[in-house]
Amino acid sequence: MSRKDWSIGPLHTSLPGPMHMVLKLHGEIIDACQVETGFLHRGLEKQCELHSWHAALFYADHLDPEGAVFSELVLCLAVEEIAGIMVPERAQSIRLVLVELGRISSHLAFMARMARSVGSETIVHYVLRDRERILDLFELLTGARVSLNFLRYGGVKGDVTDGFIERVLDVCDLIRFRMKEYNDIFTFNAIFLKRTLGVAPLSVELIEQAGITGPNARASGVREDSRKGSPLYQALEFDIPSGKSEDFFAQGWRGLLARTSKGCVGDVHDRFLVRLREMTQSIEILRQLVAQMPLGVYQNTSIHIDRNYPIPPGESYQRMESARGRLGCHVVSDGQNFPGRIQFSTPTRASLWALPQLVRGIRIEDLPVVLASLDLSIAEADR
Amino acid sequence: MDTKLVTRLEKILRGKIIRITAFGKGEYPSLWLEGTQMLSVAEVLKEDPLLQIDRLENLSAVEMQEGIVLSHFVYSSVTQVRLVLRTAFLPVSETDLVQAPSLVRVWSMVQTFEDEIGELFGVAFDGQVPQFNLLPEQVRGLFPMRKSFVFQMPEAQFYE
Amino acid sequence: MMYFRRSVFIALFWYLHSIVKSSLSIAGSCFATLPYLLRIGESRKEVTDGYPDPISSKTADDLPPRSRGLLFNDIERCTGCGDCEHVCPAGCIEVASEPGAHDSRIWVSVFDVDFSRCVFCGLCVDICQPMSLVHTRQYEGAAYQLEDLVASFGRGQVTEEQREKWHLARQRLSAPQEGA
Amino acid sequence: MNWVFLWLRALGFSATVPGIPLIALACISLFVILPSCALIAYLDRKLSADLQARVGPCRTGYRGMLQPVADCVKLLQKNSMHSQTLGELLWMLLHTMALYASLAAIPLGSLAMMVDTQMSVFIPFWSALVLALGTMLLGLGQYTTPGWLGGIRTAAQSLAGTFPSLIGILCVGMHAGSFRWSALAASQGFLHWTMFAHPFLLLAFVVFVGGGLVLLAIAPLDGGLAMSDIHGGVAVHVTGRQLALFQFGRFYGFFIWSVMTVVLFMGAWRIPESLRSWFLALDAEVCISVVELTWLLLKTYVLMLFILWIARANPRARVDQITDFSWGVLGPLALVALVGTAFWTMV
Repeated sequence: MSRKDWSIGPLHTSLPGPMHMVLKLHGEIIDACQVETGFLHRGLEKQCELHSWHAALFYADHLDPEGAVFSELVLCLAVEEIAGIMVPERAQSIRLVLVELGRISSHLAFMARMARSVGSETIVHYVLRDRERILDLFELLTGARVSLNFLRYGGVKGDVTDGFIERVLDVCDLIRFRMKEYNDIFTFNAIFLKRTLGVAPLSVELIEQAGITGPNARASGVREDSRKGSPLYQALEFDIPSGKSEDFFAQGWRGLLARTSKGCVGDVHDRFLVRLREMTQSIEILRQLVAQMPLGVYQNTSIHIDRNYPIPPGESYQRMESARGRLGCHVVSDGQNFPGRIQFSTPTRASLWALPQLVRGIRIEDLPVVLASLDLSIAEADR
Repeated sequence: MDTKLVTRLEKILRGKIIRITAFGKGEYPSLWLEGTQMLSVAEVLKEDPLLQIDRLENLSAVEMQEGIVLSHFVYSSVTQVRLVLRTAFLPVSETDLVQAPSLVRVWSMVQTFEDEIGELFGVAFDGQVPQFNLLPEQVRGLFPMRKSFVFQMPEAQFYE
Repeated sequence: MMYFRRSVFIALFWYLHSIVKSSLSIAGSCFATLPYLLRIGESRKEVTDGYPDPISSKTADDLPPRSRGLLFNDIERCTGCGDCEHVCPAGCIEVASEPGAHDSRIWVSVFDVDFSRCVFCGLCVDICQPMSLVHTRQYEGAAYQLEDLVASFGRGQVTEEQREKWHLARQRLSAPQEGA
Repeated sequence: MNWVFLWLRALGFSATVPGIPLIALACISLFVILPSCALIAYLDRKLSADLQARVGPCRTGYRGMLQPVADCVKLLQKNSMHSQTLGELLWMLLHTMALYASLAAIPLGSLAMMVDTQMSVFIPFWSALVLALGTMLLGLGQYTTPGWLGGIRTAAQSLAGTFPSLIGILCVGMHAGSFRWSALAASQGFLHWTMFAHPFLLLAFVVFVGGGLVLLAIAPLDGGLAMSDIHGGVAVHVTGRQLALFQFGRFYGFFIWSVMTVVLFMGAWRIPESLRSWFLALDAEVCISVVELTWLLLKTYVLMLFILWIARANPRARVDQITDFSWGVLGPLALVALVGTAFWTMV
């Protein structure tokens, strides 16, 4: 059999971002693969150290293009813990509304990439059309669609207008209705099942070895979500979705026939299902948040943006559950008006490290599907 | 910082650590260690039946007065205990590497953190020279994240 | 023999079952997209927004009030303090000011915003006390030359003798207090 | 080629104008193949636009009608970046041979058919095979890994597709008694399609269409030439005019296969007898050929658009799944259909 080496360069239609892979092919089966990233290293953390504390917030915003809210929130939590800033109730629930909307928009972007890798263009357009509704919400509240830059230390930049609350409820119903449509067209489609069941299962040992967190880990049955422990989510009840290891059935009459061949736990279809279920969870959380939105000040008025606004010396490490996994931020401040050190520990790094072991033995045509299913964000891994 | 955990740590790590302080606002303890003791302390923490620290959450490097401080944020998935191991290494000069022990044998997920810190801070873990894939050519070897590296915003060239 | 026959029929049944199931699922997906073909219901209309179309495309005032478009600086109210220049992460604002005809008047000679580097984060607008720097909702900022991307709101350099005149005026204003 | 004489006589030429076959070939390709290629390209884009909640081409001409022309001109004005390698010259020769060799044997109506031999059903079948051979040579001739993978996949897929579609043709031949186009058409009426003659022929229809999709790697089963994973497979380095030839070759295969399906299964160009006799009474044979041609092309377009609709709504299968589907599912079904038709015609 002919053995070929093939290097898929940084710019390739099926890659989720600029990463360079050298594949050792044995016919169509991939024997080994070597991943090299670093094309999107922008020196984010060094830039944070050069500018004022508020400019650092802006840089945190650009850590991950799709999930801008998560890195902003984790930096705000860390700095608020150092400086002992009290965040009013209303600001916290506004932040959580933004986080859950960001999670739904990131999962919709994941579904678009997944559908494109499998070749179903129709679903790509449906999913991106529904994601537009969420980006419109972001623009209405914060003024920008992607890099929101809306969180400030001690609260939020602006208040929630009441028109926003109704729009959030409308978007929740719209997404709920649309997901039933996605299930009919795509999720339990025979060809999609054939392409994804039993492909590249992520074993629990590999998860522990690589430190993978988030939906990729939950799809393989590792029930661990850092939202459960965090104080922000105390008042909300939601459960942690996991792959099809438990009851798995397809709705409607096709469900009776869809005794799908049970692909193993943690395969590509599981990772897809987990994110679908997380979207429903996020919608429930949004509904609870919007229902009990407390009144009051949206920002701790004692803090105002000033060019020499010092943070007392100290350090802190905060973590929260972003759409891709556990995002941690270690902030060190030595008392000046610019940060001493801001370091982000991002979830994509672990998936990238586990990629060579995951990809061994799959067919070359399944490579884009596996890459899309891991929801890699190279901007987040390279920083 | 619950005292039971601190006494347990002092008992099993007799003499190997310099001091135990609260990390940040004091949720969990941070252990200041000698560079040479890192590996043995890590193994002890991992095998200890009561603690079973088997996961590493984050390894971050900060350049403070004591030099480059490596802080390993470790936790146990079994007993939900969280710890921070702190070690400091003084860089001799601006452009040569700092030697530090690598903990890949104890916590395998540390590998990616070590590669990146090796490249940005110039720390050679277990003597391996960092292979550069993050940095562009002209900055390799200058270790940009160190305080000594002064960064100038490149002038915006207006092309004719 | 019996064992062999039974397993063949089971295998045949599951073979036909998988054929029927997958063809039904494929047909199901097709008919699930049928409403889009026949445009049934409001939620299945096309959503393309023909941008340069004069009728259907969004203009500046369709955007929500807080959207952060190109910057505009009202030079009358601007005090030339340079806060925005300092806080800007992209370092794209350049301010130069001189003392004007009398102490309270400041002549902001240069106020350039380089939109080739600006990222519309809104920090400069938040930090501006006199509220002279605001976000307009204009978003069409394309230009052919890199220099055209620099929007300058300054009043322009002051000629040498103009500066001399102001200098004398200031002295005259401050001198009589000492004289009287 | 009697229809050519009709037209010549209608235009007042004498019957013995030299080079008549060339004129006929040019007419067929210019007035039938190219317009249907443009029409299907436009309808496909508009249909998938409706399907995907977007507007589709609307800038070129009224509601984007001139979009196929725009595409064609765009491609034709570009030349390929690198000089033609030997492999590509061979491929272009094979491709044009496949395109124009079987032009004479396309069944376009009772009078508009140029060649109607005993084995005329197998001539377009042969051109589909040569198309697949050409694509494989194009892929292998590029000496790049995506080209190599694409070439091997096209070969595997076309082999897998020939077996069931060949048996599908045999079923119809057995039912109609001969492989001549006119005999096949004669065995069907305006509403009496062989597809509904008996269930085994319906099975043969499904197998024939499925085998054709696999053989020519048409939209729903184009795993071999998929754009996403190996960046277009064989067509990685094909740009400009060659890409136009490549795309036209793929459309030509799809069009030929649909015309064959309509003629074999879906009541080829048979128009109702009353209409036919009314035209004969008026001695307007040209009108008969025109109406038959439009009815045949109408059914072909509907079949093609139905296939494209399935392609747009479903994801794309992998090549090994396509070949398993072809060998594992279409093959046995084809044999069942063959045996069934044999017994049915015997009874």
